Amino acid sequence: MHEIPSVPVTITDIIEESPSIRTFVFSRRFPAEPGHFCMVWVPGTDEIPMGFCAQNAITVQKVGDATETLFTLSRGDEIGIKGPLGNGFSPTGKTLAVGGGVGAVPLRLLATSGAADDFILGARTAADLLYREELSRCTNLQCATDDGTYGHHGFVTDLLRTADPAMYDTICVCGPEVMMKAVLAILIDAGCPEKGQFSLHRYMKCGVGICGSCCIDPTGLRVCRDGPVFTGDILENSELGAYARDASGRRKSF
Amino acid sequence: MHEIPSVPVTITDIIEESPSIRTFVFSRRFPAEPGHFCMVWVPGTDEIPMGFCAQNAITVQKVGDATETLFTLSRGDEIGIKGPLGNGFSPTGKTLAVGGGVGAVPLRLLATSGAADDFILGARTAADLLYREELSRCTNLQCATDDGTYGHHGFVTDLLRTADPAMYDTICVCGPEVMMKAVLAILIDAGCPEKGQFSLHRYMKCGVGICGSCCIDPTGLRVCRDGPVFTGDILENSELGAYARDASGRRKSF
Amino acid sequence: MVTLIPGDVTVGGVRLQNHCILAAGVLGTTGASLARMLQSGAGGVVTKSIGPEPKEGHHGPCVAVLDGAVMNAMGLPNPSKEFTGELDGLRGKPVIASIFGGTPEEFGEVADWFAGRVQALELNLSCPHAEGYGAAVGADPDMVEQCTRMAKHTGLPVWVKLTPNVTDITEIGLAAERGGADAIVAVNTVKAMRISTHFRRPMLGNGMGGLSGPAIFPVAVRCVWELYESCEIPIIGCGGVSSADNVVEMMMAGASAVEIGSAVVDDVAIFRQISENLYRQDGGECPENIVGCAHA
Amino acid sequence: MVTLIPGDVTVGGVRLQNHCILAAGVLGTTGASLARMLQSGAGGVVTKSIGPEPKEGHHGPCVAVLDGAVMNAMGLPNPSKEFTGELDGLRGKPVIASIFGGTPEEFGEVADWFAGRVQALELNLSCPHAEGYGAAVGADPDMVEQCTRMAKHTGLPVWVKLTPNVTDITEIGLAAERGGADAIVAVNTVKAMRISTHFRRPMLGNGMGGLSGPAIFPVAVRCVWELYESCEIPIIGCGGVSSADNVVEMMMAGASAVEIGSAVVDDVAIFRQISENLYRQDGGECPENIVGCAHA
Ligand SMILES: Cc1cc2nc3c(=O)[nH]c(=O)nc-3n(C[C@H](O)[C@H](O)[C@H](O)COP(=O)(O)OP(=O)(O)OC[C@H]3O[C@@H](n4cnc5c(N)ncnc54)[C@H](O)[C@@H]3O)c2cc1C
Ligand SMILES: Cc1cc2nc3c(=O)[nH]c(=O)nc-3n(C[C@H](O)[C@H](O)[C@H](O)COP(=O)(O)OP(=O)(O)OC[C@H]3O[C@@H](n4cnc5c(N)ncnc54)[C@H](O)[C@@H]3O)c2cc1C
Ligand SMILES: Cc1cc2nc3c(=O)[nH]c(=O)nc-3n(C[C@H](O)[C@H](O)[C@H](O)COP(=O)(O)O)c2cc1C
Ligand SMILES: Cc1cc2nc3c(=O)[nH]c(=O)nc-3n(C[C@H](O)[C@H](O)[C@H](O)COP(=O)(O)O)c2cc1C
Ligand code: FES
Ligand code: FES
Repeated sequence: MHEIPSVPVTITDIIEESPSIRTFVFSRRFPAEPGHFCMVWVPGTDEIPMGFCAQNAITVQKVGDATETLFTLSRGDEIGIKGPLGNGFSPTGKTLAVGGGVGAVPLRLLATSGAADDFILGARTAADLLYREELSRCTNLQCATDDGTYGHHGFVTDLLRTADPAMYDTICVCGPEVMMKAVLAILIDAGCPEKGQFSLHRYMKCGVGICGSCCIDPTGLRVCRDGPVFTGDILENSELGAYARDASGRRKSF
Repeated sequence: MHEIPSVPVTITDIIEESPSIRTFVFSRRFPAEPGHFCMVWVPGTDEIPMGFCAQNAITVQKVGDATETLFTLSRGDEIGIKGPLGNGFSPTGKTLAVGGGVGAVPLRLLATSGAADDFILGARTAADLLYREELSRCTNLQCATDDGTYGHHGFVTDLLRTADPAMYDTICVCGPEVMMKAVLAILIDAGCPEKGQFSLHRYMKCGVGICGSCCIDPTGLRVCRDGPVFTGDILENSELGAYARDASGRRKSF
Repeated sequence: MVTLIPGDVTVGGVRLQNHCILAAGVLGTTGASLARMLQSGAGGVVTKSIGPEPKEGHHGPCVAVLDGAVMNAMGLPNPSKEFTGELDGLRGKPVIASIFGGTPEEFGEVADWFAGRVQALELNLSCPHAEGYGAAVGADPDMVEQCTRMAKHTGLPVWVKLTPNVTDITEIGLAAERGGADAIVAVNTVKAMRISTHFRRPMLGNGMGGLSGPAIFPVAVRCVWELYESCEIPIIGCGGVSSADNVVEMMMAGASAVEIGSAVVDDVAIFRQISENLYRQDGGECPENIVGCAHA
Repeated sequence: MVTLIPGDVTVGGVRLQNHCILAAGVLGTTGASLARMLQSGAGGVVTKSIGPEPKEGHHGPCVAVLDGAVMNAMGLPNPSKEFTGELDGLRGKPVIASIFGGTPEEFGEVADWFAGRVQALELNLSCPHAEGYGAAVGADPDMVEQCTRMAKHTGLPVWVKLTPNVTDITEIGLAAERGGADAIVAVNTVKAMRISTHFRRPMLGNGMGGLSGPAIFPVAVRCVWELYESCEIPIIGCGGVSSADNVVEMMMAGASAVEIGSAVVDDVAIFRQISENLYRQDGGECPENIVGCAHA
């Protein structure tokens, strides 16, 4: 049993991606591969899971206590990073990335590492389209916004349907649960759920595979350790899109 | 901090060297170099230090509880061996070994490893001359007995004096404390105490350098870890030959 | 190495598939996870500790993985009564419900939810980092006796899990025995703390935590030994077990079975791995001859 | 890493050369060995525990070196009064005599032998494997208070070394404080056992032993933390310290200095090594600002 340290890092840059989303660049690179995440220790507040958007950065959406405290930090402040954790994506062949909202975070590292050929990026509105310019440089990027302020007026699933899943060997997906559920449905229809690699979010208390708070039904697999990335065939008939457990372990429907 | 295990070994052979001295050969070789020792666990009785006379053998003189229990063991019985421990001899150039009584034990491994050119072996009486035949095969052996039943009638020191210490680069010594003290005196007289490498015996409780029961005056060096082998210059004006501490730490004069 | 003849074992009123049980609070939050651990070779599984009210647990960090140890302060997060639903798919399986409360009455209340749903109850009288629960109750022999007695009303076998953080663990073991316990589980985590020198604050959100994993194995073996010398009921050894030889060592100290928690950090397949090394049809010894044999 | 400004420190009435003291019973059997440890960089040294009668100690094996831990059952071997002779060459040096007894009177008797010969006394009220001594006395607050008071009659500063093997260590710390202790040393070894599965008997001759080394560091930090929250007198942290960062961590938990024992197994030059990493004239912080700072 070897130490999994929470490594102190200094925030060297903060990029305002949108009013409620910021990227924190830190002083140290971690050997993170696309889809890996870390547990971010916000001293005095909490430790929460965040995907690596780069080997030295995370992108955070403000949603509650810990993320709010993160938003009060400035350059020079310090946080603890425990990671890289999880299994990550394992793309092979022609690869499509499908990201929605902050789900774009782990896919960015996939794209910048050169593993994603095409990218479908969705958000509520134009201002929330994460990393748009950067992604357009390293992938063939298509966008969708719910309100039509940029790209396709509608959902990423509309674009996916026209893209024809059969063309791809791997489809890496991360985004809101309903979106991922819809993408999975498309892949099942197309007869290739196993091509889909879905990065899941579940309530994580330990991040290292011991506590059991992130386990999904019906397999009992741990999102933090056996995941966060699972192929679509494993997620068929799973809790995906139906419910998730909260901090106490109670089921909450989506 | 890594485990220093007491490895169970099976006794495969017992050689009666004399009525009160037996060699126990065991089922496993240890990477012992000349002068290394081990802590021998005699389950239910005690754990005591013994030199390696070979990488898979110890030679034991019956003197008390634990050694008596050892003498009750037969082939197929098991003991625990923790080792190799200690620093061992570090002979260079022309090497003489001087052994008295069971002090011959660690010198045997020196001789069989080819490191000893000449060997002076002493004992009370002919029957107690340990490993005589074997040593005569791999070294130029001279013997001395107190009672004159074999070789020189007198002490090993008599032979050493005629041998001229100046001829040797290294003189490895192990035997009764008074003998070692006398050898040291000869080397000091000859102006080369540093050529002498003396393997000491002190009461050892841990064998790994933590408890302090084997420390010698005035350096405070640990016989079990910094020793058991010390050069003569370090032992000049030491407790060697004067006193040693018992199990409780009280000084006992020789 | 000493190996055992394989086969079912019955300990403390529960028929187990082998001697190694998943410890409470480790991968025991959902029914699916418990089922997975049974499929991956656990001889039985203990649930996350369930209490009278839902709890979210402490703020993070909740777990620190150290060299040769794990430190946690989860804070007993649990969905309370709702958890019984998790067990629907596990009827008849060797599942033990871990429960806790602040009073004997609360223990009784929670115990009742599980009647008919599990093979036994394990009373968590030992969590070292939850105010008013766990060890706060479990260091008091009278309370232990009363809580045990209350849980026994369910008719289920009752296992009492002890804290090592007491002056004399045998006093608590004897209290459990008096209360009618069917087995003792020894031990829960050792009260501990680490501080991040960089951040100048404890590594865990809660400050204090409980130490588990290889570092506490010698402490757990000692507790099992002491209890075996003074109690009559079977003992289930827990704390730092991570190899087949560790299982045998616990048994020689007096354990009839063991629980394993932290070792899943190294490998979730630990139960299968241990079984492969622990059991031999040929050359394996009769487990009954091993239990407590080092006391001879 | 946090570093400290070098310089002498005075803790519990003793002026030390640095913050790291050789722990009792480790390389402390002879005056020469103690002198060697001072020369190799120890800030102060504690002797082997000395009692009212000479003792040979337990049968071997007395020490087992494990992965990340040491387990010992020496059985308090000591030459008794004769030991005072060992200290002749150490007048004026930062030497602390560790003493033990079975009663307050015995503590008083042994304490008297050391008046004028050492800088302070450390009461071993905590050895977990000596019948009738050590923790057998040290788990009882009244006894601890009385023993402390008796030792204080010598006029020497008195440090009281506590056992972690109690339900509430602060109770014992407060008893020492009431008895007039000048400092608390926390902690002695954790009661433990390992069994050789091959030989089917405990690895130590005595059966039970005390665990020390890195494995108990989180337990020791916790004890120091708890004592710092409840006691006024300085605390000397002991248990598993093996690096400069460990020293800082103990200090942040509330220790004014530390004792180091088992780490000498890896390297007898550990004190020099730690000092080299711990102290910086430039960039070092004031030790007083570090002690207890994690409680903020
Ligand atoms: C593998 C993984 C990767 C993630 N990557 C990112 C990312 O790159 N960017 C990003 O903005 N968010 C990411 N999240 C979500 C992020 O962890 C939560 O938004 C964050 O924990 C909220 O913490 P809070 O204290 O601010 O919110 P709270 O007020 O505590 O809770 C708000 C909501 O956040 C979620 N949440 C809270 N704590 C946790 C937790 N410990 N584990 C999981 N979810 C929690 C719950 O849904 C909760 O209802 C990721 C989650 C997971 C599991
Ligand atoms: C480095 C070293 C190497 C040794 N090599 C050999 C060897 O190769 N062959 C051999 O016969 N003897 C050797 N000895 C001596 C041997 O350790 C003792 O004879 C043995 O420990 C006696 O144990 P006992 O229980 O039979 O005797 P006891 O009845 O316990 O005591 C008899 C005497 O043996 C000595 N002794 C006892 N216990 C110890 C101990 N733990 N450490 C050191 N001395 C002890 C004491 O002088 C004691 O007075 C060696 C000693 C040391 C330190
Ligand atoms: C993350 C974690 C959560 C735990 N939760 C509980 C719990 O809810 N109830 C309980 O009785 N013990 C709990 N424990 C203690 C374990 O069941 C076990 O007693 C302890 O970890 C020692 O065993 P191990 O070294 O094999 O992990 C928990 C331990 C860990 C590491
Ligand atoms: C071999 C050995 C002997 C010890 N003897 C004593 C002793 O005589 N008196 C005492 O108070 N503590 C004794 N201890 C305990 C240590 O002083 C210390 O409290 C303990 O080992 C924890 O510190 P460490 O982890 O740095 O070793 C001994 C420890 C060891 C390993
Ligand atoms: S968060 Fe603990 S097991 Fe996944
Ligand atoms: S025998 Fe313990 S230090 Fe040498």
